[in-house]
Amino acid sequence: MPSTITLPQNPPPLKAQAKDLDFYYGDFKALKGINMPVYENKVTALIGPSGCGKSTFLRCFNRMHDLYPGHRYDGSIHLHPDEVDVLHKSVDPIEVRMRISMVFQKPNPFPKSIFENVAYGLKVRGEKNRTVLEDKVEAALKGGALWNEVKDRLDDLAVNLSGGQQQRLCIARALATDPEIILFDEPTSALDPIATGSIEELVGEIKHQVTVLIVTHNMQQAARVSDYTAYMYLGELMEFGETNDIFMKPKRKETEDYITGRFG
Amino acid sequence: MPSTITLPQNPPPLKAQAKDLDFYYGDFKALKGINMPVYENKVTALIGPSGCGKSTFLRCFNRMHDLYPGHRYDGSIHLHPDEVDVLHKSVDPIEVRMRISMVFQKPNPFPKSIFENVAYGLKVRGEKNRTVLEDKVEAALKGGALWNEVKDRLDDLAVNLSGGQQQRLCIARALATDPEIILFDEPTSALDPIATGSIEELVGEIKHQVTVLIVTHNMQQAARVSDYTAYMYLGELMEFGETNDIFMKPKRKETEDYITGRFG
Amino acid sequence: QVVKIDGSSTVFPITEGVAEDFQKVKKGAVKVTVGISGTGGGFKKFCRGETDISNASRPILAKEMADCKAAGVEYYELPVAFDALTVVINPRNPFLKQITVEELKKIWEPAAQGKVTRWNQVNPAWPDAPIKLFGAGADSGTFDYFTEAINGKSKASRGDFTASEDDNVLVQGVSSDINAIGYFGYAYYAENQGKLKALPIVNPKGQAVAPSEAAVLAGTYEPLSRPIFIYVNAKSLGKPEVKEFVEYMMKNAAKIAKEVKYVPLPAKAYTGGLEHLNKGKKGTVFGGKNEVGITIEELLARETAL
Amino acid sequence: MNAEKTLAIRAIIRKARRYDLLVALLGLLALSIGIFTLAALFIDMAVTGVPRLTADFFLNFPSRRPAEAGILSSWVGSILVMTVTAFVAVPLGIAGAIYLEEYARKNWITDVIEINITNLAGVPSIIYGLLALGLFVYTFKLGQSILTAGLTLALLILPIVITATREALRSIPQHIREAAYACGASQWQVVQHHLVKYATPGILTGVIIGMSRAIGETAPIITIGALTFIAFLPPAPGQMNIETGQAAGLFDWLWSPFTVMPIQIFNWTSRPDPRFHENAAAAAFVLVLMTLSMNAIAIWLRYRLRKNIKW
Amino acid sequence: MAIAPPDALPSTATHSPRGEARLAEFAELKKARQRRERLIEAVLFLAASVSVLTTVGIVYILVRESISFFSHVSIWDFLTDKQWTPLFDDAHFGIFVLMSGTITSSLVALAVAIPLGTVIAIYLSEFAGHKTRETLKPLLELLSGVPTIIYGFFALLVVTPLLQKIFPELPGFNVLSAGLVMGVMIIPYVASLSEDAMRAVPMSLREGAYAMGSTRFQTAVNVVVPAAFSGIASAYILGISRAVGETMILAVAAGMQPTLSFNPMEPAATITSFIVQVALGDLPHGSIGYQTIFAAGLSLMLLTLCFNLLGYWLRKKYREAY
Ligand SMILES: Nc1ncnc2c1ncn2[C@@H]1O[C@H](COP(=O)(O)OP(=O)(O)OP(=O)(O)O)[C@@H](O)[C@H]1O
Ligand SMILES: Nc1ncnc2c1ncn2[C@@H]1O[C@H](COP(=O)(O)OP(=O)(O)OP(=O)(O)O)[C@@H](O)[C@H]1O
Ligand SMILES: [Mg+2]
Ligand SMILES: [Mg+2]
Ligand SMILES: O=P([O-])([O-])[O-]
Repeated sequence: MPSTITLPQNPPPLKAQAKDLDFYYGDFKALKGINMPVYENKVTALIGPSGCGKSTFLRCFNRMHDLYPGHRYDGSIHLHPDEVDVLHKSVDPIEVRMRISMVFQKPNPFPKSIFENVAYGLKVRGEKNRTVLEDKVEAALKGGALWNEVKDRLDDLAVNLSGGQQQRLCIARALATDPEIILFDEPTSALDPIATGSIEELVGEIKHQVTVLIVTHNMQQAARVSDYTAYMYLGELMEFGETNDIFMKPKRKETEDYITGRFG
Repeated sequence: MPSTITLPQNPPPLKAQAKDLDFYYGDFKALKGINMPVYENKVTALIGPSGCGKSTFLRCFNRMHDLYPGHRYDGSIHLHPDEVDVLHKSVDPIEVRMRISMVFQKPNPFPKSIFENVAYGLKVRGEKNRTVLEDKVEAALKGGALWNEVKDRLDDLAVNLSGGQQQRLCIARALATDPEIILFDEPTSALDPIATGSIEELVGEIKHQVTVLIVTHNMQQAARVSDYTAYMYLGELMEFGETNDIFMKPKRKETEDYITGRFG
Repeated sequence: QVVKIDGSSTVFPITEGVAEDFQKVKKGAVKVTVGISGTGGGFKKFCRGETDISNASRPILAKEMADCKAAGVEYYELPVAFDALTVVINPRNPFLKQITVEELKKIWEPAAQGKVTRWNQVNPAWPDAPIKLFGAGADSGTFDYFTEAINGKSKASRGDFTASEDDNVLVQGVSSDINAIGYFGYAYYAENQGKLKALPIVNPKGQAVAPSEAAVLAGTYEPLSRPIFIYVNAKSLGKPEVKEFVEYMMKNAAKIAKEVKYVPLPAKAYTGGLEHLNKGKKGTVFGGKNEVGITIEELLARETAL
Repeated sequence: MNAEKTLAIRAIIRKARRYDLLVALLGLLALSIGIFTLAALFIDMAVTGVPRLTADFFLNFPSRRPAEAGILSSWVGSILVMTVTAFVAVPLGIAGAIYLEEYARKNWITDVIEINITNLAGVPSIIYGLLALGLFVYTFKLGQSILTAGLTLALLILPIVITATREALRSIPQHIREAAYACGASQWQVVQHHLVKYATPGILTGVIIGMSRAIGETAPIITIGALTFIAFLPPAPGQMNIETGQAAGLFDWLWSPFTVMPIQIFNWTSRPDPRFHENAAAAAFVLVLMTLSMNAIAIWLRYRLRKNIKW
Repeated sequence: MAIAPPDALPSTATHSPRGEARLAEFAELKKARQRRERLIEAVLFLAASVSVLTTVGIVYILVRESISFFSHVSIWDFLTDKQWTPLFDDAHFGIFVLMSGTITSSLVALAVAIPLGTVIAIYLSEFAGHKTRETLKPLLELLSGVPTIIYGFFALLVVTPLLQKIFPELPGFNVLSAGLVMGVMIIPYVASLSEDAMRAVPMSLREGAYAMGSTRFQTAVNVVVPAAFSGIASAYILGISRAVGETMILAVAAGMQPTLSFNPMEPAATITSFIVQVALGDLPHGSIGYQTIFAAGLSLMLLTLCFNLLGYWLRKKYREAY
């Protein structure tokens, strides 16, 4: 079944584009021929029922699947402007991950200090100069709306922060290295409504400097934070379009059913 | 702050009643002076933001807290018709649990066969007769809307069922012993919408034979399945009343804010 | 029906051989256990009446006699073979042809500890090479005998040498080190002649004699020849299986001693032993002292005098 | 992204990747040192020992004649000692672990037990030998019997069994316990119907690993004073004694003198005649096969039984 | 529709007559069950206390014999004498001589086991594929299943001659060879436990590191090892206890020469090898020689106790924080 893709009238510049993307967990085909644009400095939400392949799709962008044996890609994801295919065998996944950061469902700070957590990506990139590190960490923590809460205890262990703070720390960590895209996989599902609110706000802010791809279960969240929405079902991209259109006048009955909760 | 409790015009018979219930996790007071009726053969939903004490309250009913040192009750929960206080020191928590079953957030079947899972509660009650067991297991599985799917593989391991099936199995396990009340703690939060739908349907059916108390994060769910709703906040019962009233014309601003998602 | 034997590790191979054959002859009706807890450890149990027979690589000492007496244990002393303590060196050693007791003493006396570490300190004619020492474990009868014979006092020795209860360890050590010298029972040398060289010892008469059966029999391998014994609890001898075992042992000890590379006594020594048993001649002929350099002749003379 | 930046990143990655390669190589090297040692050990023993592995070798008592000597008394001894060890250590260990994991309240007594068990796991085996010598042999007067050896080794492996059982119990998720309690089970029923059953793979692995350690233990057995020439088997229950005409009691064998495989090996290696060293190698080969197969069984069980238990 | 305050709830007497009756009934039932459960608990408690009794037994035996030992030998001499010749005519009881052997051999062993074990653990947990790990780890674990006496002869008959090809001066008995083999024997303890600890680090943490662009090595060193630190520390401590307590390898291959030296190229006696050596010999129960092994055992016990307490403290301090 072909996807219903409604491109915007005046499309913003492309940041990435999935082309005929298939994905296999061993013998199980989890993604089926996905074609989808990602626009620069916009927030694109991936929605769909549990198990439809949202996380799977998201994790293709930074080659996270390479960590596990038997996971296989087919097709391509082109990254603009240089149009490199991040899934291509000759492309180093580490290089991809240096350009595309990720924030996970459960906050996963490293068992290190707050400072070290944020500085980590920079260190991996070979940055050793302490002042540079300090400046960038500060900027990232400010970007992650966490600076005021932690500026006096940068050397405390990150695991002692509250869940919401940890998640913002993870966002700061992802921001610190100036990535081109940040992937969010249900970043608020482990958080309470207040922490959720602050993360949503944050996503709205960072999109001015970085392209965002976010998986969420929460329709309201998708509606609130995203510019474009993709509805997936059983490994296929059913419908893609501007968020307002998808939520107000979906083209497909399945999308509408899902969004209004009349699913199944 | 006193709770706003709206009793129905013609209240159905009481099944249980919490009176001045306080609860402590060590020094932390998680429930504060809760007074709430539970009506027979009705579904009562507990809603409220994360951490407000819904699970804590629910787990008082079957003395689940007794498993952990330092957890302390104060006040009483009277069970009708015999009006015994289930929290009273002289009451054996095992007796209480035999009368009040529970279904958990994450399906938690024992790593045993489907049959043994359902039969377990009966075995604990000393039932050894194989035919009696078989009959009751069949009845419970039918009650749990699972019989048709598993009748040919009762000896298979329960953990090989899908998540939704496992949860229905857990409901069957809870039903098998003919409890007076069943407690549900976010029974669908780990499930996909389809499985969720079938569990909700099931709750609607079993309330004809048993009183149901259900914790949920999902407003729609509370609205769909329950007859009465209690809104909790920071360990207190804020408002209790018929579900329609709570959702349509809540008496308190906090309740309304929470329900409409304008919380925080 | 258990015959309990314990004691010296030196005597063990002989007793074990006898026990093995004896149990075969008796078709399993009698069980014999042979333990190794050393001569002293053996006597300790023996004098508490815990064992029927005690293996000993030296005569019973005054203290042990007193213990036995206190517990009312009487015993027969039966010599079963002779052992030649052998001083061994690495076969590739180019300069050692023989050694005197004085030289051995210089090497092994307590005062040598940490000081005498090179061969030329012992004898200026020898090269300036390190001495590597290997010796019997400090709790063995062999150690007691060697120190008494060489250093003049039992248990007086330097401490900085490789000591082992397991003589193979010593064989291994000496055979892998060109500067090594060590000592242990003849049997271990006999089985490892290819890897070791036995150093002839200058005896009190001034002859350099290498250890051998003939030399022991002739009484020329001195002062390092020593008799080894079993002691039999007189009360246990009342038990038919013990009596039978001892008689069997006296008849077969010579053969088995030879088999396990000890020097058997002349036949009359064994018949003499049996005679003591039959005539009830209990006790020791050594008066509670360990004696050094006793020959077979002297031993037999004393035994008949009992 | 501009090309310059790409090149810079690539250079950094290339440098970082070198360590990957280095560690992988070091890891393989280290592993092969271990595995090469194991192979060398095994081949060394096999080459010297295997020619001696005839049926007679297993059915003969030790002998002063190397060609006739066998390991009958020692393998029977090992098995009997292991039996005692298992009968003592397994129930005690499981019960102790259940107490600590499921019953013990958090107070100083359990803290003491806890520290104590970790500490015992690190106590050298020779110390257990000293304990056995002072306590079982001289104080309780159990003698140098199968019982003494079995008890000694049981104490030695008790921490292993306890720790393995606790690990296994701990890996059972709390929600399984809650589910069982919610069905109205009492604490003991939860333990009996659920915890012990689900912990079985872990417990079994621990027991087998403990036993395979015990079967190779030499030092504590030496300390209690074994190393004896034994050319007979302990009395089987009901076995007639030819001379007295009495049948042996059900537990008489417990009091019997014994020898075990490692002691036999030690004994043979310390003999002058080099042909005994071949016997020792053969016996060592058998012993290593015994322990290795026990370990292999443990590993196999771990994978088999765990398959059926998921949460 | 009425808005009611809480006290307007249908009232039920806290102790209605029916409630009272049932309460009494319940109390009976509860008592009966509790009696049964208490009995079971008592039995289980007894089982758990066996381990404490074992320790008490060990301490009692060691201390009892050591007390009579120290009535003959002053503690000062015990700690400061530079010779250990307890069974000689001129007896010296300088435990430090044996300690030096124990320490030297342990250091050699740990110098092998800790780096190799750690590298293996990192390799298995972070680099090797699933199949490789599942085959290599059990294989490696078999190393710890080989009886140590067999390692002893392996060190003496195979490793020492090999080492002598490299160091012709090396005596036939030496700490080096015994220590190296002991190290290999300890590798699986260190590797296996460290690997378990590293495996237990949740994948989410690793994903976090990889998502930042880390290599495997960086992930291992920066994230996995710190997160698993307390488990790795326990593995090291167990390795140390093993090394300090190892007996037969040293008894067979290290030469039992009690000299105060830390040179691994020389033979040495350790506390453990002294104990077996004496146990093999003819020490009569109750003699001073017999007591020395308990005094030596006590020293050994105290030594391992220090390490174990250190391990306990490390575990407490660095509980896994993920
Ligand atoms: N590691 C894996 N191995 C095999 N199958 C997998 C694996 N991970 C996911 N799947 C399967 O792939 C499909 C897509 O999974 P995915 O996690 O992408 O779903 P999702 O849309 O993110 O769901 P959710 O909302 O529950 O996170 C599912 O059917 C899932 O069962
Ligand atoms: N075992 C515990 N020890 C101490 N505090 C606890 C414990 N369990 C819960 N709490 C605290 O008690 C309060 C109520 O928790 P509870 O789990 O009942 O909330 P909830 O309403 O069920 O939340 P959720 O919707 O997240 O499940 C929270 O502040 C929580 O942090
Ligand atoms: Mg997902
Ligand atoms: Mg909850
Ligand atoms: O065992 P010993 O003969 O040396 O006492």
